Amino acid sequence: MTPQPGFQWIQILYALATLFVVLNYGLLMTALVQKIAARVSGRHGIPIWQNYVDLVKNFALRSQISHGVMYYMGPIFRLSGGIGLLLFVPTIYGLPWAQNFSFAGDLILALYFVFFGTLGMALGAGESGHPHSAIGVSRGLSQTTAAELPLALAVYAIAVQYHTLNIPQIVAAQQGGIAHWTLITNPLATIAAMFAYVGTMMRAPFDVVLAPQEIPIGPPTEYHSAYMALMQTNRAIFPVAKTVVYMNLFFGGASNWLEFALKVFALYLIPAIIGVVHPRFRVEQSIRFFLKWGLPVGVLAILVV
Amino acid sequence: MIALALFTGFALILLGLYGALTNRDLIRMIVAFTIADTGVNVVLVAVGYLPGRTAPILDAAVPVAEAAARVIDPVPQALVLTAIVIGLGVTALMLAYAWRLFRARGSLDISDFTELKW
Amino acid sequence: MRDLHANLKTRHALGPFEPRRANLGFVTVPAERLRGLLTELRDVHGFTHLVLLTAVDWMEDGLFQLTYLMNDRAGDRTLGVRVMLNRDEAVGEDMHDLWPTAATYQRELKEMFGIDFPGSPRVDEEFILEGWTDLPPYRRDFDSLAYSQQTYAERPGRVTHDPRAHMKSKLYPEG
Amino acid sequence: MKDIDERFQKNRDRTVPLREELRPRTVTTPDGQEILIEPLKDYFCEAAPKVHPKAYFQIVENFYNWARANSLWILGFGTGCGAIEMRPLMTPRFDAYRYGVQWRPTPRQANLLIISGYLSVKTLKRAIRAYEQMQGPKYVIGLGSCTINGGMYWDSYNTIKRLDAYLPVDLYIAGCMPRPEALLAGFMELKKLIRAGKAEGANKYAENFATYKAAQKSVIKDWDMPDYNW
Amino acid sequence: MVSALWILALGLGGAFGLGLVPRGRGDLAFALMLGALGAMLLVALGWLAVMAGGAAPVLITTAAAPAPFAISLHIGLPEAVLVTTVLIAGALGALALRGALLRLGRGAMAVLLVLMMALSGLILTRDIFNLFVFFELISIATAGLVLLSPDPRALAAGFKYLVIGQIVSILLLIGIVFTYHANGALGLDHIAATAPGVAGAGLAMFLLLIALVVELKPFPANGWALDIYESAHPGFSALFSAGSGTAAVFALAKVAAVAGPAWAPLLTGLGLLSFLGAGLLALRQTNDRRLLGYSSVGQLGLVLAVIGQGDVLGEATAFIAGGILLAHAAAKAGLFWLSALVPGRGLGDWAALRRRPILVLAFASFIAMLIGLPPFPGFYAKWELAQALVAHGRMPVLGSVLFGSLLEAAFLFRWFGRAMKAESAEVPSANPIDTAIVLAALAAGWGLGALWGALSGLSNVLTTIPVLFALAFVALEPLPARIKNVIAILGLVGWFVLRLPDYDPLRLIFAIVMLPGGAVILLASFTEGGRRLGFYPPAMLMYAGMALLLDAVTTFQFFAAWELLTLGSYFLILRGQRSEPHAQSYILFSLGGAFALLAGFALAGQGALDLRLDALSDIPVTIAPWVFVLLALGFMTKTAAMGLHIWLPGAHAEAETDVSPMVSGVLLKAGLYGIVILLSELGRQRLMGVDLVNMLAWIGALSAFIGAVLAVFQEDAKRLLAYSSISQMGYALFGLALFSHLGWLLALMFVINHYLYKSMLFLAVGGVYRRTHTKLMYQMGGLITLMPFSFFSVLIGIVAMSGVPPLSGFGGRWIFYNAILGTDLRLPLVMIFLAGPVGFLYLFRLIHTIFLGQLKDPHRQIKEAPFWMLVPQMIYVALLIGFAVLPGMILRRVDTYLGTVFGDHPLIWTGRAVSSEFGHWNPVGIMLVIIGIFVSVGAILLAKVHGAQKVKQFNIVFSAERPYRPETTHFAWNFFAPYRRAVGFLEAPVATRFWGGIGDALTAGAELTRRLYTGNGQLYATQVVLFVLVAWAIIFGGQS
Repeated sequence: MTPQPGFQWIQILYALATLFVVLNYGLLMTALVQKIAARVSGRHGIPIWQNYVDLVKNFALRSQISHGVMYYMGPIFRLSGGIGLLLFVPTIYGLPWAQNFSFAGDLILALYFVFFGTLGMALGAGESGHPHSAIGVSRGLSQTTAAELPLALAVYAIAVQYHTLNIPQIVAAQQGGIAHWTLITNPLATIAAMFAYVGTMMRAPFDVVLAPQEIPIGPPTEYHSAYMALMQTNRAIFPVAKTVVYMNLFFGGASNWLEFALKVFALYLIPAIIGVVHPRFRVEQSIRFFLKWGLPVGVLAILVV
Repeated sequence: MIALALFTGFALILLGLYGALTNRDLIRMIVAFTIADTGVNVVLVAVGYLPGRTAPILDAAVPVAEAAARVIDPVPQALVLTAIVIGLGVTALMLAYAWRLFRARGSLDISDFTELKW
Repeated sequence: MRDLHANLKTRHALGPFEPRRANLGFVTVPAERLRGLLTELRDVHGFTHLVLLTAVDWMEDGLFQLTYLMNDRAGDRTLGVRVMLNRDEAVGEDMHDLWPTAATYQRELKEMFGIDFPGSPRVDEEFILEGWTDLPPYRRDFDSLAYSQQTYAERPGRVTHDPRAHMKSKLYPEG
Repeated sequence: MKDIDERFQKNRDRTVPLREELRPRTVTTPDGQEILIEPLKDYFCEAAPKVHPKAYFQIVENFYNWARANSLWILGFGTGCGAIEMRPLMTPRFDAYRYGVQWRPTPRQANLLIISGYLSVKTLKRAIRAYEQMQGPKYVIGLGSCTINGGMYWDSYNTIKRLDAYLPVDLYIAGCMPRPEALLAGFMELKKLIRAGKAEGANKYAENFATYKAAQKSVIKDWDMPDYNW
Repeated sequence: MVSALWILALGLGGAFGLGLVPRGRGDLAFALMLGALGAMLLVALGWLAVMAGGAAPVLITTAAAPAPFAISLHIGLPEAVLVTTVLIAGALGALALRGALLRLGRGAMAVLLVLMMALSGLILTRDIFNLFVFFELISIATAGLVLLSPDPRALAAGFKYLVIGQIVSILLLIGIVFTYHANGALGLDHIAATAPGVAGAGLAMFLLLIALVVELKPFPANGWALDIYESAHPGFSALFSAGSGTAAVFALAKVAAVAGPAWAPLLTGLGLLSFLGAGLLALRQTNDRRLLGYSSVGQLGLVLAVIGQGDVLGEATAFIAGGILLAHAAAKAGLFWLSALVPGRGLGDWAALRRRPILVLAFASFIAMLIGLPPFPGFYAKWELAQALVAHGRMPVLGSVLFGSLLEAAFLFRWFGRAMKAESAEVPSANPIDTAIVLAALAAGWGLGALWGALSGLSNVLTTIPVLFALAFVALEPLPARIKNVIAILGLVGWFVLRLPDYDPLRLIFAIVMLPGGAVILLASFTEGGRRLGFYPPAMLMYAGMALLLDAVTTFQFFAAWELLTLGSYFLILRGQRSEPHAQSYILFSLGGAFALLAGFALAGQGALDLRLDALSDIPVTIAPWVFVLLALGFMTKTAAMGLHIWLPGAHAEAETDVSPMVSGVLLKAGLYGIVILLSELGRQRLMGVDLVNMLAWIGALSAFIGAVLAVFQEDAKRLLAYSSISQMGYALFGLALFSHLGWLLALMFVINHYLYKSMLFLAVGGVYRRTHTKLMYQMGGLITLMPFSFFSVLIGIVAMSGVPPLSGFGGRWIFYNAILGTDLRLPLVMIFLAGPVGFLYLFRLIHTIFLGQLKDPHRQIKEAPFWMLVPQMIYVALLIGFAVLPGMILRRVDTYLGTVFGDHPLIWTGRAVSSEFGHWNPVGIMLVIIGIFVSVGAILLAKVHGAQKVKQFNIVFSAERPYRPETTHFAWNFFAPYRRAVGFLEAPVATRFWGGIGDALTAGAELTRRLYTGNGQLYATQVVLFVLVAWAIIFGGQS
């Protein structure tokens, strides 16, 4: 394996540019998906720019409260987790300025950095002292343990398949048409990973973590104004960043921004579509679901690769 | 003759043991052990006995020079003497114990003295 | 029902039977006989269900009337047992050992009428009013309107019409 | 029969004692010391609300107001019959989402409180707590005649008759009960107020906090926490 | 040199001489008796000196006639040693009995002298009838001395004893006369020389032997003897056990030597039966002296078995049997004398000893002597015994001996633990003479330990510097704890610096964790004021064990070090407030594991007394897998692999605040070190088609997963951490079992990381415990503002542990992925993958329920943890961050070294970045990027919310309600309830049930067997007769 190229200062500007593109894309795309979901139920749905408005509104709130230091840190962790995940993974294959900070680490870094935001958020929510926050965290973590498992197995399977953990190399191996995508060359791993993907996107049937009618909104119950705005920003960036990882690993990556936009949108639509037609699982139900269906596929994937 | 003596001895031993293991009265047990002791002594003597010889006492009847051929083996006899002495001591001690037990507890039944167990 | 009344009348010093329907009637009993009667009704005659326990304020007579409405499911009949209490020192007998639900009714009566039921669980705690400082509001000497006017901010300009006159003038303006 | 007993005078002397769990108490620490716990002081923030200035540049404030107007997050708090009238707003028929209106489950994230009907004293207490926990700028809509002048509860011993005496109401929607269309119209009116910078209820509340609190406490006799519920 | 006959003559003469002392002059009589005993002892000591000098044994004839015509005595080294031992016991015993003797007068003193004379005679004589006479004398004297007891129950016991004595004497006499009949002689030397002439000689010999065996009070025909132990004066019981028992065993040994090897199996069998049976029965015993009686029975049984194994032990028999016998004599006499100082008779009444720490030391030493722990003679004896037995394929015997030792450890440590933990208002007797006697026994025990170490031909444990250093702390006990702490820290660091040049990088990793690592933890001990009695000696013993473990080059050194650290850590763990049952299960599992090691090393040695560790790789293929299994079992007991883990949670959780990190952060690494040695020497082994290394990987993965799941469901913070240790050790085991460069690198990284964050977390939680006095997490909450430093270290700890970048745990995960990509072992991976996020669950719970959430009333004014507890934590924080940014500091050296072991270089280090065949990892880059993003985002937020109103704990949106109380608002208990509903079945305590079932079966067996001893002397007599008959049927049944 060749040593990675080092760091140059210009990369910071490049990273900011990527961030800007992804942020806007995320804000619009999530609104669009919400609009689609509204149309499914016969509504008109939110305006496409609604996310921007909400963001501005939340930033513009005049009063704030604070529960303590970790409470401050929570949203910072959360957003840093999202941005970091985005920036540790090259966004566009072959586009030099969209390689971000991938010199720092490989796929494993991305895999484990996902937890960074979760951890910080959970801690921040914890310091608010609200029992619903704690309940939401308890549910979220419990569900994640089972949901992330198929992904870990799938990652192992494709790392063995491509004999690398380096994301650009994995994408490179998938170039040359849809037949080279992991989706086709290793369908088991892809299916296993999609279990994890659907399971961690916080949409029905796996959204008991937020459960707005039951434990107001789970971990972020106490968050508002600018804190909330940071988390909203993360809600725009993080799913996209995560989808980018999946896209790179299983769906041939993206070699230009258009392909990126289409693929991310298509992938993002999967949990959205599943979500609008399914009721909610309880936590133990979703854990059992992943252990019963996700795990065997993952195990098969690592056995046959 | 030897066989008879041996048989008698073993019979006494078994009788004594049986008595000691079945009688719950301390005194009876002691007596039974005395019987068994006697049996042991009989066996001891019987084992040392050689037919047709005389007692191992070196006197005019048995000159020293012929002793090895004419007297029976003196060792068991010596053993018996010692054993009898010791048996006497032990019996005396047991009787003393029985007496003190009776004085202390007012009973001579061995099954009454079971406060030490397990 | 009448048979039942005849059966119980002398033993429990019952008042006259007041039928309402074939399977519904009321009867009045002296306060000291109440427990015996209720127990017998529940255990012997099948009135296993306490439908409600409520009170009426006979202010002019200086009395509170408690009504225990009981239902016999199997026999499809309902009996209301009335007992009159002295309004000045209104103390009822605690019946929650016969029907646990009675405790809740008794709490309500304590709060709304001021009738005490010594021994009833949590009878002194707030029931639905929080921080109430005045007369129990269901007593007839408590004037709700006066209280409301003295307590809550009002928007000036509100006009109250006599419904009958108002509707008449609206519907038949020419008289 | 007369409507009112002229001689009736409400009892003005009695006060409500502090609830048991809020009374100061001594607690033994793990080290065996006795310490005094004053729940009201120790558990709750006692600061008074502040008046928050508008943005320095009017154009920024206008931009913010536009955003605020187009992002009305309602606290899902239903009182009285109006609670039922609000639900249809989420359905395809009325679809309030298209106006940037959505419901939030926690007061922290909401900025519009709709009092959707009569308020008993007990509920008023909750409504005030919820209102105070919202972050400014925040708006209050009173729904139906009960919130305006008491409506059919004009003589109730336990229901307030005029909401704006207790909370800074930005807008009333009249009717008994107003239909969802009326509510939508109300939202549009509120948006206009916000965009015009006239919906400053939060600041009004903070400015006149003492007055509001006095009015609230004249009704809620057991406001058993610091004045402002942060 | 005066004739050894003088020993007997002096005894008898003294006894008669006592008759001349006027009545009422008890003091004079006592002086005379002591004088006689002293004179006997002088003669014996003289002979001992001569014999130890290497003189040839001497045959002493009596009546001026050689053996066949007269009795002859024999004195060689064993006789001299034993006579001396017996007489010392007698002299000290006389002192212990002084009150009773003076009360009963000169007669009793005479009887004591006769007893000592008879015991000496029993040892010296070579004539079987003479044996009988001495036995009878002993019997009579014993019955007489039992009366010294103030306990009225002793009367009945004495009578029962006499009844059995009668039966034995009948058997013995018949045996003697028939032996004489068969061999024509009574002298042992002549019997041995003449071939058995007559049929029935076998029966005669049987009777002789079985009578002698019954004299040893064999299980199950021994109820009478136990009554004596329980009711006699403890001074006499000491004699009865240390003197009579010793002499009787020697008499039996003499006869057995004559009888020939044909009888060895019988003796072995009966001996083992006694050893096991007594151990079993003692499990349920509640009376201290009766317990000691059982222990005596067991120990004599063990010696009997050793004598029975004389054919394979050869020359070593004397060393082994002597070691056990002498250690037993010293320990048992000491314990009986101690029991005279203890007012109560229950096991818990020994708690009174705690008021005099020197007696606790004695108690602990005696117990270690009985079990055969280093540095006492029994330890060397057991080692050689195991070597010899295995060399001759006598695995079942070894198995029984080891199991019996485990039983013995079980009841003795149960007793010790209870004595250390029970409440007692009693004060032990402070009589200086009685104390001095006990201390004499203590000194004798330690002296014997040193002697046996020197004689063993192996490395002497007692002369190693670390052990001496640890023992020095016994002398330093009067100093203040803080001074001792300084010395201890200096010692650890000093030893590390001293040894530094000799460690290879692999050992260096472990050495860093164990020595300077231990010193850092000791910093936290500065919190403790006072003298902290009983902390430093065991702690330093444990560290000494670890230091020696790293230095060990032979199997014996390794094993000795292992036992030392086990023993030290046991005493440490026992110090915890409620740790008694957990310390008990810890010592049992540890000793079980140690015995597996012993068996494994013995198997590997194949008769060689000692084996270099690096020679393990040369052992034959046929036995290598078995050695592997045994050693792996031993080591996995220490790392608490799933199934062998049940001791860990309690032991780690209930230990003291600064002990928990020692036993968790440091001690567990000893097990890993063992596995490293095992794997590097033995490599891959297959047994019955199963790849054992893969098996280890499975066990590791299972431990990692189940340990994590169990940790999730704990309410006790320290227990949570303890289960987490099981999980982490599972990871490390898995890494080692991958048996590849990266796998080992992973495991070594875990060694360091686990040490850092687990020590830190235990200290942090310990600091919290110190302030809140609770370990239950749901009772805490909201401590973040009050204990910010503790919070910070827990935060860093859990980030590091969960593997989230940028802290050091991530490096572990990165290496882990690279390691597993090269392996074919895929299925256990699934469990490892499962374990990862589960770890996240329990860690979050730890930090959330303690530091976040609602602050409780009693904790409102709590202070931050003590300064000295924070110091090591902050050091760990610094190290964790440093290790995260610059992992190369340590890893690179190890990586290079592993390269020489495995012959590959999978990692390429360029600057501060690492890359492998699969991917790359730039720790500095990761750290900088994350800090950059974090600071930018933080700045944005701060700019916006800097004026936020700071609110308090009840200012939360609570559905517009007011929270009732903090307790009802803190969501903490059963935190992962949904997770429990989903995977709660994994919580089923399978291992606990299994081991508990074994324990229950044993105690139930003990309870049942105990019923044999009804207390009826007649029944006891019947049992003896039946015992003889059954033994006879077994021996001769096969022949007819």
